[in-house]
Amino acid sequence: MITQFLYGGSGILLFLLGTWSFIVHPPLIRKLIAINVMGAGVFHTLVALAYRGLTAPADPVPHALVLTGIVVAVSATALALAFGQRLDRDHGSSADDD
Amino acid sequence: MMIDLLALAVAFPLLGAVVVTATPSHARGLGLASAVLTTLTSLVLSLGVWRDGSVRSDFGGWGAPLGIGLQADGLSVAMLVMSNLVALAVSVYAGSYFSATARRHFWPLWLLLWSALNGLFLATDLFNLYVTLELLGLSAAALGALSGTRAAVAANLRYLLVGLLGSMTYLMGVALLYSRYGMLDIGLLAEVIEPGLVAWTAMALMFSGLFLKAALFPMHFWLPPAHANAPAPVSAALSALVVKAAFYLVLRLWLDLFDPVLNASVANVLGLLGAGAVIWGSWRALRAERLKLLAAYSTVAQMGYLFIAFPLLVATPPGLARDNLLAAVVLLAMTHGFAKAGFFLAAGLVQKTAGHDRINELGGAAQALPAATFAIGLAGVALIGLPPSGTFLAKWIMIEQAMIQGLWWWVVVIMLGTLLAAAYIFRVLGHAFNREPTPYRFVNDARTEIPALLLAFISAFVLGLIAQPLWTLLDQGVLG
Amino acid sequence: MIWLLPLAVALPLLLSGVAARPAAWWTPGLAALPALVAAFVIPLGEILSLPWILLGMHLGLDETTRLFLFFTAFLWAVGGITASEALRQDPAAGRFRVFFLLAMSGNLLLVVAQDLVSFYTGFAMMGIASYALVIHEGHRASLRAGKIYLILTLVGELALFVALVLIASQVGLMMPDAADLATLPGGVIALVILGFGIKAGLVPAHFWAPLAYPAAPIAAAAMLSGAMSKTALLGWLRFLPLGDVALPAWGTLLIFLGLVSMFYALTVGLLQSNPRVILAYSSISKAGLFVLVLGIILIDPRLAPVGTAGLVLYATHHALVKGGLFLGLGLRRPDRDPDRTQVWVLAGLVLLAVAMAGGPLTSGAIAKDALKPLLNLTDWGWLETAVMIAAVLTTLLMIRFLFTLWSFPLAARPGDHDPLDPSSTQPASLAVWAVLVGIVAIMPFVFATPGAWLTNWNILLIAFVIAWPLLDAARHHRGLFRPLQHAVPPGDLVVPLRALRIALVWSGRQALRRLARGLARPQTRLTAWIVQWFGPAPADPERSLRDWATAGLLWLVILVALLLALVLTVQNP
Amino acid sequence: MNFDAFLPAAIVLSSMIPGALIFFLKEESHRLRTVLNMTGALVKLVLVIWMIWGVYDGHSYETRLTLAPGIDLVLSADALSVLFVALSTLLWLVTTIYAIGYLEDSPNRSRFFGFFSLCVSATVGIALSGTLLTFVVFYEILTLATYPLVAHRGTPDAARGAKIYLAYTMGGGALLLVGAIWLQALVGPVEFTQGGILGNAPEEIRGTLVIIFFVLLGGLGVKAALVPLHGWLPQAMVAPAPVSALLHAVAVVKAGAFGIVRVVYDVYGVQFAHSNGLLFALGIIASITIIYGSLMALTQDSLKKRLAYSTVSQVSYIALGASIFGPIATIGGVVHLVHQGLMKITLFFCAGNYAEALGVHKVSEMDGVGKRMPGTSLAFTLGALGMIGIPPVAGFVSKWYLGLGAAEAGANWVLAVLVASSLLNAAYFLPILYKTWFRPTPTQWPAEHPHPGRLEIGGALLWPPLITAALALAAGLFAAAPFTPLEWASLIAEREYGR
Repeated sequence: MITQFLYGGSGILLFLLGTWSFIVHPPLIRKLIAINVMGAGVFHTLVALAYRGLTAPADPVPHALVLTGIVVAVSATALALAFGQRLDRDHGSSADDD
Repeated sequence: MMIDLLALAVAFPLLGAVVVTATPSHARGLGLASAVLTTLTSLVLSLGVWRDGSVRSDFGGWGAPLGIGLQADGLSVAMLVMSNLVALAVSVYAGSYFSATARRHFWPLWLLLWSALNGLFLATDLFNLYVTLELLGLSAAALGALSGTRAAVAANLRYLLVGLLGSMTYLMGVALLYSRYGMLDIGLLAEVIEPGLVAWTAMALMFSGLFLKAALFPMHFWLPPAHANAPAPVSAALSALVVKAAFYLVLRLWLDLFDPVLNASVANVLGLLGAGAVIWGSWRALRAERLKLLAAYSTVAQMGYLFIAFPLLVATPPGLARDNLLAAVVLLAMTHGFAKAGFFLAAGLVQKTAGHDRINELGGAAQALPAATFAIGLAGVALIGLPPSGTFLAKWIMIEQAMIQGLWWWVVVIMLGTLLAAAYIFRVLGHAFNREPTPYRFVNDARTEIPALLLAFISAFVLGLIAQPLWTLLDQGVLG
Repeated sequence: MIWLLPLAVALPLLLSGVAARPAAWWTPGLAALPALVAAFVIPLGEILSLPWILLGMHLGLDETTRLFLFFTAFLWAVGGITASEALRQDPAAGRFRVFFLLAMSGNLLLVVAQDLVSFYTGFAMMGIASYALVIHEGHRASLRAGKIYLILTLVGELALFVALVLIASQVGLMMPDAADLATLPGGVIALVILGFGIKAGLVPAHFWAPLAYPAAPIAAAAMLSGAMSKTALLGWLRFLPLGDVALPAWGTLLIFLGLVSMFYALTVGLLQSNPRVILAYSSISKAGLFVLVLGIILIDPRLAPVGTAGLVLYATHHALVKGGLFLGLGLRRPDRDPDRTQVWVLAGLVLLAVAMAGGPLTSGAIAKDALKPLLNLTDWGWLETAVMIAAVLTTLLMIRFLFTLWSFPLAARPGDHDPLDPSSTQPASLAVWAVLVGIVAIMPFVFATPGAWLTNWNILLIAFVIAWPLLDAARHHRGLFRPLQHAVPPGDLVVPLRALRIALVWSGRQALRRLARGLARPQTRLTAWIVQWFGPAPADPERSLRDWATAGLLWLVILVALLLALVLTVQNP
Repeated sequence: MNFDAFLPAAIVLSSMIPGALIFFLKEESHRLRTVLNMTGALVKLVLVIWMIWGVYDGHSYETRLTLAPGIDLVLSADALSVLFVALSTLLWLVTTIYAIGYLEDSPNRSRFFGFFSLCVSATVGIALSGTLLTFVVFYEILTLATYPLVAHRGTPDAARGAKIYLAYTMGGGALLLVGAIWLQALVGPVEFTQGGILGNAPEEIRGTLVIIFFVLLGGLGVKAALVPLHGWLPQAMVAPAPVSALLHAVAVVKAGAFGIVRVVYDVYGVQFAHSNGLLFALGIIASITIIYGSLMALTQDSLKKRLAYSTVSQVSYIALGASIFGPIATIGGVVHLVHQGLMKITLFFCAGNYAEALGVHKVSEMDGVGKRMPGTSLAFTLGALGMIGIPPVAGFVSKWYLGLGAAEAGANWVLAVLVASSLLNAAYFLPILYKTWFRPTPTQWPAEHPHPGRLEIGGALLWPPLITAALALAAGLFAAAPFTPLEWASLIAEREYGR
């Protein structure tokens, strides 16, 4: 049980950390990483929710969710990186200088 | 039969996207074909719901209580019809708008977005909603950057990041709810949910994530550059549909899920933000230098009106008045969808002809394109909320409710926004009256001008005068 | 037969539509004929209703208006023939004919009208159309006269409008009788006196007349002084509560007004050298006489039947004589081309002048006789004396008039265009004028018993006794009266009024301008504000909002606010 | 399908459909456009005559479109609406002919005539509105349809004038909207009912109702050009002459005045308005407007501006009539709605003719125009005399009834207002007439466009003012005949006062 809480709690912590980092750090790459950290936090929490004790099989639903979520997060990251690259190629800097 | 339709409404565009990606040389024809098919499917589906009530279908063996299913009720169908008609018009318009190379990228992304949109309106469980939301955001950002200019890419990168932040927050909220109740289907959750820290936190997380996506003031900062720099048909879809999807979700959760949890204070927070959006967005639109920027800020303002409805909804006791109010909100969202899409499409034509969209120098282009200018005018009527547009009817009902409830400050905000809207719309239209040579004919390029004109016409004349079916439709699901 | 009445009114109106064409030069001469016939053949007391016209038109004749219709139609016929003939060479004659006919139609309408609205319509049409007659010649003097005439006419018409509205609100749209009028507030009486007083030329609203009569073409002047100014008397007879109640206050006021008018006009008239101006002042003094008599009737209502009849007779006499005098003036030709007709013209003028002075065996004598019973008010013994003095002065004025026939140049302003071509002969005009003089001459024998023929012969004698030495002196010492000649300019009161008017207009305009400017200021400011809205955009104020840190912080604040809103309110329901 | 239920809608659509079609016409399809215009105008005329007959017989016509539960768009015909409909239809027909002649060979005619038709549809809609909501709807559409007409010329002046026009009317529209909704929130859907619907409103909401009255008055007063909301009107003079004519005689100012009459009689009810002092306040505002407009007209040299301020003054006669308690003043006010329309449209047609044929825009340039353009000047003279109130032109009848009504109500100060206004009217119109007829013709006009042919100007420009002037004369001369504006106004007053 404690493990579950630890796991879930650290997930939430990760989420908050990611949020903080996303907001305060301007460079694109750091924001991307922050987003992924947030995602990892959510997924951690979900995975922790799936735990039903050692005997019972884990709840499959959160697992499915996490898998889908990871796919989505990866594609989003890819798209963001592509954008960053475009900006970089145009201007030689990926900084968000709007 | 109905089951198939629900799936088909999502599957057709998805399938189309795949096919179009595979055969880029026939992108336009195939894309248009799937657009027509999708729209037809949605219309038939809507007709069914209008006549026989809401339908639901479950997929992949995950029936209730886990629930991965699709459901069409009045509210979702209303949004579905609006979205699909707008999307169809945008498709026709885009068919001749884009160059051959841009077409290759446009159609797959566009159909993907459409599929996500239909999925979002029809999904019944929180996680599917997350997936469609995310998919919507991704495809929208990619489409927005299609023009490839630096400004567009930068703006859409920001949009993408904001969208990600929003969906992550939303997902966290979903996770919290699942942790407490172990289910995801909205209908089932609504039966068990009760006020408490978990529900509250989940609600705060989910709503604030959606606010980001709905560009609610002051989280609208990403919207004007992203919408203003996208290609015209994309701007139309973004402004008319994508932000509307986020609002739809807020409304849906508000009505169907969090009803036992929420209270007047939350509604007031929403209303306050909405009021800020109305005033600030209108004001910024008034001072905008470029036509599309003006339209984008106008979207910010119009989203504000939708959120002002929440405090009114909470204050109104259930009954005919509340039903009217709810219908008014939906009508407002629909009208804005048509109007803003028409506006953007027409603005795109003007921009193409003039080579720029600086409002103060638009005279000649406006004069040369009577149909486009007319579309802007008609859409403007709906944006301002002048009769006989749907906006007028909706505002009338909202103001009346506000008066009855004694919440006159919302009336002040709405009227102020209306006047500001009149000012910024007529600031544009004023340039159409100049001493340039008279255009030869009214319509110059039917394939782009007619969709714009039709959308604007529907927003200004059809929705307000023939609003009765909406009430019938909403009786199938949302209205008490 | 009664249908002659609408025809009499409509014919000049319809003819005015075509009168502008040169080929229609004859229209003014014929237009009044149905009216003239109507005056003789229409049975009294019958009323023709034309419910569709105006607010329901009612036409008819009674004892009073039959005579009025007679002399009005007759004068217009004579004047019309004169005008047709005299103005044939005038390039602007078409315009003159149109307005002449309009004024004629209005005048006839108001005489035969039996309801208030028709009466007012005729009165207004007549007044406005006459403006064009006054300024016809287009000189500075006639323009000035026309302007003053028009302003006063409008004031008069509006006063009458209010009076009629007040009357109508009490007694309905038909002509009221004295009993109806007796209950009206005093304001109505004041408005009626003012409204018609301007038309009659009652002092102090008289000053348009000495300006307009010399300025207008002869035929127009004859109509103004002969026919139109009598409408005022008709109005008073109709709208003052005569014979029902005694209103001593109003009566005294009217008597006072009448005396002032008579003596003021006669005195100023004697100092004039233009025969037309002299005739104008004579008319003003007669208006004074009318008002005086009306005042007497108001004091003693029992006198009403006698007084009304006397006034009507007097009006008939005065209209014909005054019209004849003016028209005769128009027939005068320069002495350098003596001709037999001129002798007859002079003779006619002398006859008319004597009649005007009330000489024995003239219409003047019987008219005075008809009014005599009224002047014997017990309390007002001196009144008869005052009227007698006025009669002497009138006679002197007529002598002065005859004198100026020789002394005053025919073309009033040397070098001016004179519409009456001095060399042309006007046989038709001369003929109808002769008829007019003839009617005046036989009037005493038709309308009165021989006892009245010699009334006031003594007054004529007194006047001659006074005049003879004066004339003699003037003949021997030509410069004797010259200082008096220009002592009072025609239109007397106009001079001080002009200064007042200029001052008023100037200050009014200043005030208006200031008002406009004051009111325009907030509007300009508002406009400027609006224009500024539409102006160029300022620097982007959203830059800082787009900054990630700010935006993120705001977002967090809202998230927390949502949460707090939920937590706090639920715990304190 | 029941035709009675369709007739009001048909009357509105008979100009709206041709208008919508005209937008799509090519610029040079002149003939087709004319055919569409005239067909619409004539069809409307026939329908309106039909309706007049029916309403006189006591028929009721009502088109009802339910927008939402409890929110109906209602077009219906009563005596008052028929009066206004007939006026707009007739004058639209005349103005269309005039506009076709006036805009010959000028640019953007399809746009112009399209909006022109919409403008009339909106006016007719206002006239036929059976509920306050419907009224608001058409009131706003009117704003929309007239804005392009004011801005039509496209000059910077026109743009400025149109902006100011829009700012005023939008503000007014917003006030009206708020007032209407407020009222509806308080008492439920507001249907125009003879005698008013607030007669037995509970005592405790009377104060609010009074406030709402002034909110509504503020909204309507903008279009009716009540001082101090009149500022747009002289600015809107930049529009082409037929537009000014229509704006001043029929469409915009009349819509406002008509609305005031509606609100006073058919919403509040004259009894209620009287007993709560609303009538008196309205009367004061109207009187100030009458005097102020006349004073301002005196100071204008531009002919059209002088006419514009004259409109400010004259339209308030309608409000004045509504503000005096009693059927006779009501007749005066309502009949002036028609009479002022006929006279003012004549004056604007004539002003347009002077500008078109001679380039004469200013009063100071009008010396001797009567000789050069006798027909136009004759019409102008009749219109001006009517405005002053000289019988037998129609304006006199209005003034007579206003005066009589005031006298019956014991409001003698109104008589003073009428007299002052008439004097001022004379002061600014008679000098024009004097110049027109009695001044010598100058050797050269500012910008003469000689017209080939026998007439002084094209027939399409000459006949409309002559016709309207003749109608104005006839309306006065035969005021008491059946089916005249006066008789119809009496019918209205009879029904409003329930006798």
